[in-house]
Amino acid sequence: MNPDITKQRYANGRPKARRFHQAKWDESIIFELSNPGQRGILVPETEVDIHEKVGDVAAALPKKIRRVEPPALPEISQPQVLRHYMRLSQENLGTDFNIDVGQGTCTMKYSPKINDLLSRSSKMTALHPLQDEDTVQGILELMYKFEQFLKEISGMDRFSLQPCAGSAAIYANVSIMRAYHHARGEAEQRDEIITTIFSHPSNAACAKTAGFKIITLFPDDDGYPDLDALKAAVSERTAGLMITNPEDTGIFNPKIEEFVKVVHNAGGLCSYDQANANGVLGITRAKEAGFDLCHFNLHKTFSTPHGCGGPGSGACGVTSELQKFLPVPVIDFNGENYYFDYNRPDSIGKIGPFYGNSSVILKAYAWVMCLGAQGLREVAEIAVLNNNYLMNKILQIRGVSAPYARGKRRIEQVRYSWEELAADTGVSSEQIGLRAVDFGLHYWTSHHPYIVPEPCTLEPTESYTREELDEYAAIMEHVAGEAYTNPELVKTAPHNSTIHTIDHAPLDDPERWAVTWRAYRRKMGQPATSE
Amino acid sequence: MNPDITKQRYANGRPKARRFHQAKWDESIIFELSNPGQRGILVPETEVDIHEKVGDVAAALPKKIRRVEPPALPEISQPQVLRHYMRLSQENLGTDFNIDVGQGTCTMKYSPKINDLLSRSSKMTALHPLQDEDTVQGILELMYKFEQFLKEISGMDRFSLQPCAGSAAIYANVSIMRAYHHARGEAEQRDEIITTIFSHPSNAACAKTAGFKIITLFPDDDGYPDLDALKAAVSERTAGLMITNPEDTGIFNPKIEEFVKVVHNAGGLCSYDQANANGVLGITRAKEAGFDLCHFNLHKTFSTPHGCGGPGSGACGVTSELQKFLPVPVIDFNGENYYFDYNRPDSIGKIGPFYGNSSVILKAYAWVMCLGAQGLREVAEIAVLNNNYLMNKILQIRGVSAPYARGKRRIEQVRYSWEELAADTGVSSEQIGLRAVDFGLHYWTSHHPYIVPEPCTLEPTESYTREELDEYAAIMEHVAGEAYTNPELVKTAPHNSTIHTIDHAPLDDPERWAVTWRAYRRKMGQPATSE
Amino acid sequence: MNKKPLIYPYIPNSVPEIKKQMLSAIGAESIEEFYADIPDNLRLKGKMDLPEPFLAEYELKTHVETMLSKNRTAGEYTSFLGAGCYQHHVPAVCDEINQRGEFLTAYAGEPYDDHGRFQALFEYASMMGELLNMDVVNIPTYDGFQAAATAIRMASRITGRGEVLISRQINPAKLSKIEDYCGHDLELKLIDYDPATGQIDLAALRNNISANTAAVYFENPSYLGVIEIQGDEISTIAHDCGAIGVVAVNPITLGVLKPPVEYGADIVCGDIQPLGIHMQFGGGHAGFIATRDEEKYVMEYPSRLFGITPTAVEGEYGFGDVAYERTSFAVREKGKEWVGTAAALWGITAGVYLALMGPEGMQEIGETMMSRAKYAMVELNEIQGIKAPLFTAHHFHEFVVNFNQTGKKVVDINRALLEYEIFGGTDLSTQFPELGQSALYCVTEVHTKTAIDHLVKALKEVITK
Amino acid sequence: MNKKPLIYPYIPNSVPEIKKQMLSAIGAESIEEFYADIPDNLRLKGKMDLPEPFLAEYELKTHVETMLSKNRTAGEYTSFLGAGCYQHHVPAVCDEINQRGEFLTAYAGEPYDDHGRFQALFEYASMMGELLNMDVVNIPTYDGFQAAATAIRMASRITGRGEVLISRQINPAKLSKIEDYCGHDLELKLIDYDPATGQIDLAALRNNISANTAAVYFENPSYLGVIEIQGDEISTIAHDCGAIGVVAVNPITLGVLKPPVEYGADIVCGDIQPLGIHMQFGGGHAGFIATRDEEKYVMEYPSRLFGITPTAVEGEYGFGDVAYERTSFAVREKGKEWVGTAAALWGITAGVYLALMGPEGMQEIGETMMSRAKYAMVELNEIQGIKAPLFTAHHFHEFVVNFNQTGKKVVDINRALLEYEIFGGTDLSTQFPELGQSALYCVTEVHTKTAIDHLVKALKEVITK
Ligand SMILES: Cc1ncc(COP(=O)(O)O)c(C=O)c1O
Ligand SMILES: Cc1ncc(COP(=O)(O)O)c(C=O)c1O
Repeated sequence: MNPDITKQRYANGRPKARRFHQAKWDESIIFELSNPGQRGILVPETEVDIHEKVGDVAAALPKKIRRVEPPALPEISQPQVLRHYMRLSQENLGTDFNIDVGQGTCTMKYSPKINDLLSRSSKMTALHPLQDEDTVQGILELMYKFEQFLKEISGMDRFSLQPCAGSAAIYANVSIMRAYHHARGEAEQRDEIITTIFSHPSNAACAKTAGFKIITLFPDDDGYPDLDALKAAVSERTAGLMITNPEDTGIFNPKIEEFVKVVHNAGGLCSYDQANANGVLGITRAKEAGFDLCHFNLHKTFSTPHGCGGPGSGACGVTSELQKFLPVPVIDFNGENYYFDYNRPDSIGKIGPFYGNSSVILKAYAWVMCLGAQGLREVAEIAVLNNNYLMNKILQIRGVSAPYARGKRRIEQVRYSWEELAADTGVSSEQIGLRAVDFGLHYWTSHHPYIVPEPCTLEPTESYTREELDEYAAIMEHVAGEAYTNPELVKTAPHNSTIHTIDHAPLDDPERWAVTWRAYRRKMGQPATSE
Repeated sequence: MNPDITKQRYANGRPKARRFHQAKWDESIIFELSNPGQRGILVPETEVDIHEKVGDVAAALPKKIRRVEPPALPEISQPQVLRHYMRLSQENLGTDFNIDVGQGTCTMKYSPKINDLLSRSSKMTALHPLQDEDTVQGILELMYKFEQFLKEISGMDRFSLQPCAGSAAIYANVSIMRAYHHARGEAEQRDEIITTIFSHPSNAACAKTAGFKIITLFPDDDGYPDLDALKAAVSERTAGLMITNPEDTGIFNPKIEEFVKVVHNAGGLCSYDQANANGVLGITRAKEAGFDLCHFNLHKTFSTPHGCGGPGSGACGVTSELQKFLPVPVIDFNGENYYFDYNRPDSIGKIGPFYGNSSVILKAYAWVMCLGAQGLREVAEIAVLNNNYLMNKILQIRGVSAPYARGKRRIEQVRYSWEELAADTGVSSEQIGLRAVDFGLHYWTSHHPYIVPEPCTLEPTESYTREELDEYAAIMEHVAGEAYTNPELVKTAPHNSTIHTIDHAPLDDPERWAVTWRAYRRKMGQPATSE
Repeated sequence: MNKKPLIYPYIPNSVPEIKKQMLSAIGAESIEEFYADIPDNLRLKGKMDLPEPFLAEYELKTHVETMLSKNRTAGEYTSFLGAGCYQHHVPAVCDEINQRGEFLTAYAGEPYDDHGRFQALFEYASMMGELLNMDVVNIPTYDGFQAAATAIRMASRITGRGEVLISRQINPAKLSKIEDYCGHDLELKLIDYDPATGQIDLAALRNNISANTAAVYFENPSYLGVIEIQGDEISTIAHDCGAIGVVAVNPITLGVLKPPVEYGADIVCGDIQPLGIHMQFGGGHAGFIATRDEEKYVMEYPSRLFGITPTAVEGEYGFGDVAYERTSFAVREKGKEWVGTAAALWGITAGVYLALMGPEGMQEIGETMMSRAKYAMVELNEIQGIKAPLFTAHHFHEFVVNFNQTGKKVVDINRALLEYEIFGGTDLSTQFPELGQSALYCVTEVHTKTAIDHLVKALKEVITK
Repeated sequence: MNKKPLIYPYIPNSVPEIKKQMLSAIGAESIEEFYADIPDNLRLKGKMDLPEPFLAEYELKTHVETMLSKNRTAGEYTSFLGAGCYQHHVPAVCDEINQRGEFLTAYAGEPYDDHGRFQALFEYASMMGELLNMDVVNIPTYDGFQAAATAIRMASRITGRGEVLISRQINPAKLSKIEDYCGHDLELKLIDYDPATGQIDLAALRNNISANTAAVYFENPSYLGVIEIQGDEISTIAHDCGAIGVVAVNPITLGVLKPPVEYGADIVCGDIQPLGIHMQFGGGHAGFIATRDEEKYVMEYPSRLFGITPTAVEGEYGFGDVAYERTSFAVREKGKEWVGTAAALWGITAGVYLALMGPEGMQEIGETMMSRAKYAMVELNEIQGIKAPLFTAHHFHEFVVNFNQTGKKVVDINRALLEYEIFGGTDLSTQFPELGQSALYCVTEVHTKTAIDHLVKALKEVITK
């Protein structure tokens, strides 16, 4: 009789580690596929009638503006262009493929395919943003209604969907803060923004870009954001507080309301970074904590796909006091029609070309509409359940810990530390993450600076099954075990991925780095095309 | 300085063999992902109003027809269903990914993405076949016009697009032959169909299914279809000839017209299998050779994707004498409207539910419309150029030959033989093909019976670049070299694929084979769901 | 204007310089050489007469879209058409998977490079097996018509008999197909139905069955939407005569209805189009055949059957062809019928559908369809002159609506309904003259109460005009 | 009706039994425990007030599609809108690639598991580099507005200066963005244009430039469609004062127009939406910034830069972040501006577009657009009362049409054009009051002669009504 294959896949009642290999195509650089003369697509030619009427228009251009050498783009037939990119795609590990809980703070949840499908309707893709409002009532209605959702979810009074990502929303919020202080004649004086070290770096970076000085608070002895430090930091120079909560560590700041009060008392505004509000939907809101501004990442909490790093959408919301400062236009409804309101003299103006990433907003709208209030709360609850379940498993692994607020629950992510394992074995967190790649998993260590030594931030969201969480934890355990027994194996990982350990040195050396193929060929002393 | 990576990828001016590994996910069987209670999608519920009016309709069914146990389908959430299938997809090697020249007779050409896109329009997908003709004028026009194309390409007088694949078209053609003889009162008498051994097996098999006796001709001493053998075979029992040309060997039968004459003289009909007419588009046609019937595979010559084995489309065409026998309905045009003609008393009737695979036909239509007459001829010419170019390279490899019509050119495919290599090394053609998998390539040995020993049929079509053909040939050379130097390596291949050598024995053993998971679990002595 | 040689984006080596180099590598003067075997009189002289092409993708797209824009779809209108092709919601995940280039453009690779296809189709068959409660399910054939015709041939081969009894409540088009496929060597006899209940006339069945009967074939629900509840009796009659019971089912009913094997069917067949596949003007069909795991049945399948098997590596699932020697691929005309390109992609798709739906989804969709169809029947029946359903039997989601008392013809009613953007049910007046002016209506989960009420209102207006 | 607990298809562990088991594995009583840190007064009491959801995918789909059906698209109508968002043909291959789950749903993986993304974006940057004739191109930022604003900040950091001269022929919305982004610490001065030619007023430029000038910024073609031919002179003026030349270009013009570096630009920026990305109501933008490969420039980019590098295996292409320490990811507020989610998928898409188009495609599309736009100008200009183009300069595919002599307002003309299913050009009357009743028209390769003739005919009728 045959062996029972299924049984062979288990040991001690647990599934054995997945035998994985990522697709490896060893693809050439696209320029190497070029064959002079080949075409990937043909474009419409000018009609003969037109040509007869207007002649060769491009040729009539002055020489000083006419391109001389055609751009040295590759010349490739369509099947080969397609094949090249199809292969590259297989060498990429999207959330559709892996148990993507390792990008803590990134909220890698399921992006429903129906929403993508809806967003690809020509009724969405083929809309020009400057069409007459009468011809875009559908999308205006959708965006308007989505704003109403966000108002309810946050308790804020008005939103702008214009920011194209979380950081853009943070910047917009800083800009609104400045406008507010400016309107009160305090813009010069209030030049400090306070944040915490476990708030997303964009809070600090955006505020800095906007011209503010940054004060960064560190956790208190219990591992919570430090209220005393805040009290010491605020002053008449305080423009505002920009704070992520739960913090990147997964810890909810229980004194958040007092934080807000302290800043308010000092005359500052408070902006709530709710990029990943996943664990608190329907649980707690910006309003109740007293915030003046907040933002959501639709590409996190609201499920829109991350697209290798965008397009995303960062909706920013404010209280009624601040709404006049929001970017233009806002979308309003007169009981009959939806329309743009540009007539907002106090607005900070435009922050992007049109109204934000509308098709991303459509996906987020659809996501809310298929869950409703009860469903959103279920999202939150299961996200925290998953997170605490995974934490429970991870913390049983030798060499790992969850620093700060030790022994406490986490909301929807945990920043772990492999400090002990690193000390024991010499294997770093980064190496553990890369070894995980050999099992079809991965993680991103965490934001710098590594306040938590050898960090690793996991955020399982609501989208994964218990079995997937078990698998993830089992691989962590497996790799940690390897670190103790065969550290070299881990240090030289990945072994089953598309490529092997890269040489980082050239990337930081101006003589050797090459951001384009042409730069690379030049630095190699080669003509632009190879062979 | 860094090494020049590009240079390292070449040796002796030739690219080194691709370092490939196919995606390997080690996926469970979908039932193993089941978690009682989980849902992948929710369906609309009956409105309360309806429920109040009609009650529980299903419950009112008699017990003897009501399902007792719900079907033991897996219960899986949507992200996990998606992930499972996404992973499986990566474990499959479509033409979009590989240099797919190794499925000789399958015409694995580029399936343009624009055509897929067009076929996904709701204006196509959401049409019910029984709608009023007035509401489907667009698709009727397209199908009508496509028929006109085929008439011109073949010289035949009328086509049916109803057959869903090449074999279905072959069967329809046999059926038409029978109807023809029947109409002449010779149906009983004419019970033999003649074919050649290098015609596709479906010619023999379909004719057999239709109740005919099969006479198979073998090549003559020059390796061409044997005219004398045909002459010996025909008689008053001959219903017809069903012949592929160029044959599966890539050899064009130069006496094809005489073949037709011989059969005609005996009172038989001749059906031309032009499933892969790729090499002869605009070059030679069924009409000029005197054929009465022919068919095209739209999923081969006309570029529609193969879909893992369908849906395809096999259009069958006939001369005016036979057109009254075609399946119903045909599509006609009255100068104003396109309409179905069902009123065809001599028709063989229906051969499928409606009118064929309309969206496949749409893709084929679009393909012709973007090439035109000149483009179709270019397809043919480049297909044969590619084939002869590849043949030239392959035949330089040690251990391989192209039997039959030796030294002659081929049309658009070649049946090679690794006989010499097998004799030298003990490595079979099948093993060579499986070793090719380790480089991201593959081939299918050929149709049975292996008249050509250790066969391998390559058909490069017009879709591949010279470099791709070079790569394919280089890998064949490489693997042949391995067969001579390290035969074990080849015999145990694949090594870089998703799975390893399968055990064929259980598949032919009724005690052990298992075509469903439930059968497998049962034969393993297990309950239907594992662990 | 473009004087440059035309380079086709789909034909890489159409670049003149590349052609030249390739010819020279081969040692050929011109491409003509390769055609040396084609006699001159067979060569096509001149260019084919085809329309000028749209070389630019944009122009091609515009051209096709303009043509298609003349269609009015069952999404734009409200359609009550069924009769073998069904409008259901297609989950986005189904399309996501069947549009993956890996599946869409693969064909006939080996179990190694195409492991994904083998596994996905094995899983499809396995889930169908659960739905049908049977152990063997084929890789899909073209459509339900082909599945029925082959099932009948299988029965004939297994029994060695040449007569087939077919319930007359069959789609006439399907019957035509079966005649084309089996008529030359099998005798097909129709078994009548009870004009009141719509159920098979068991007496007629008993009268016609004999020791020559290879199979008794019926559909459940039938073409006319009737749920046949005498399955047990029919099977017994068949089995008592040594005949095989062949039942065709619409798989989407099986969350609610008993799988035919449970009332004695030996071969079950049907079409999986309702399971996540777009209608596509009738281009979305795929046929299944299912049996028990008995060698005498298995060996009669013409289709490919994918089986699970170990590999050289412990715990690795492998797949391959089961009993390949049955097939025409292996032994040409000595195989069972034939095998070839069929409808694998729809098999994969239906698998995705079943995996998404699960047991509860299948049950719920059946219940929703039945309730809504019942509601439609009740509402329609209240209209003066309309009888719905015509038969007293239980119905699933299709039913016959009779208009005799309205004095109007179905063809005219349907034409009038178009004004309401409604596609009325399929006209049965020529297919089943005995039913008078009747139409076959279909209601599924996509038909809301609003849609049904719209039909009812429209019909009221139409028949009183 | 459904009394069963609601299980969400997107939330696997919403099954009560699973929840229970997980809680017990953790040793928690209820999910409430995990929220222990949230003070009670911050807890939302009761349910959020959101619309009832559409739990069934079919219902959700119908709901959204019904809403969207209220839109009229630029595909249904003929649109002459441009002004920063452009209607071009999107090759099917572009969408095929950006819809691949691997690319669509990935985010921030490592160069190993996400090798494909790194390579595709490196290739994107490389092809943009060829188009722009520059060695460094960033991973796309949000849009061309952001790219321009950042380019200006980069110039300011590089020069250590605080004043920026901006050509007044800039989109006022973009100027507003630049003010929001730079206005708090940089002084922005507008440089006028010649009212006849539309070219930058070099005298005004000379008068305003100083040793405080960080950058001279202009667009080519300008917002008003004018091709600026004084690039060399402008660059010389800037460089002579130690200022940096920043030029924004529409990349689709660069098959025909000179890349700005060839007339002295130091930083080139713009938006890649025209390169294979759907308009999406303004949701398809992505910004590029390009410079020479000089450390002082490279180190000022806030964006990620992907570089090529060897791996441990000979001949294997590896990729990674170049000069990561510049970024806010690495050093928070000490980094250059910030980096985050931006528009990578559009970068990949634009790469596919450029690979498909190649040098000839880019040249031909430019020529087609110019010829057709010219034709439109000629035809429109022949209409009594219409002046097109308003400026005597060369134009690419956008141009100002002036209606002063018609006595009609653009807003009314555009409203009337809607009756003809035409979207007229963008109204400039408030943005550029000095141009009177003018509109910015755009013509691309999607505008056939027929479409342009339709516009001409419609406008003739509209202005004489
Ligand atoms: C808490 C938080 N804030 C802000 C951001 C920045 O968002 P984005 O990447 O969209 O700019 C992120 C993204 O990781 C985040 O997690
Ligand atoms: C020459 C020839 N004839 C017939 C067929 C059968 O076509 P199908 O697989 O569509 O049934 C094929 C397919 O390989 C073929 O190549």
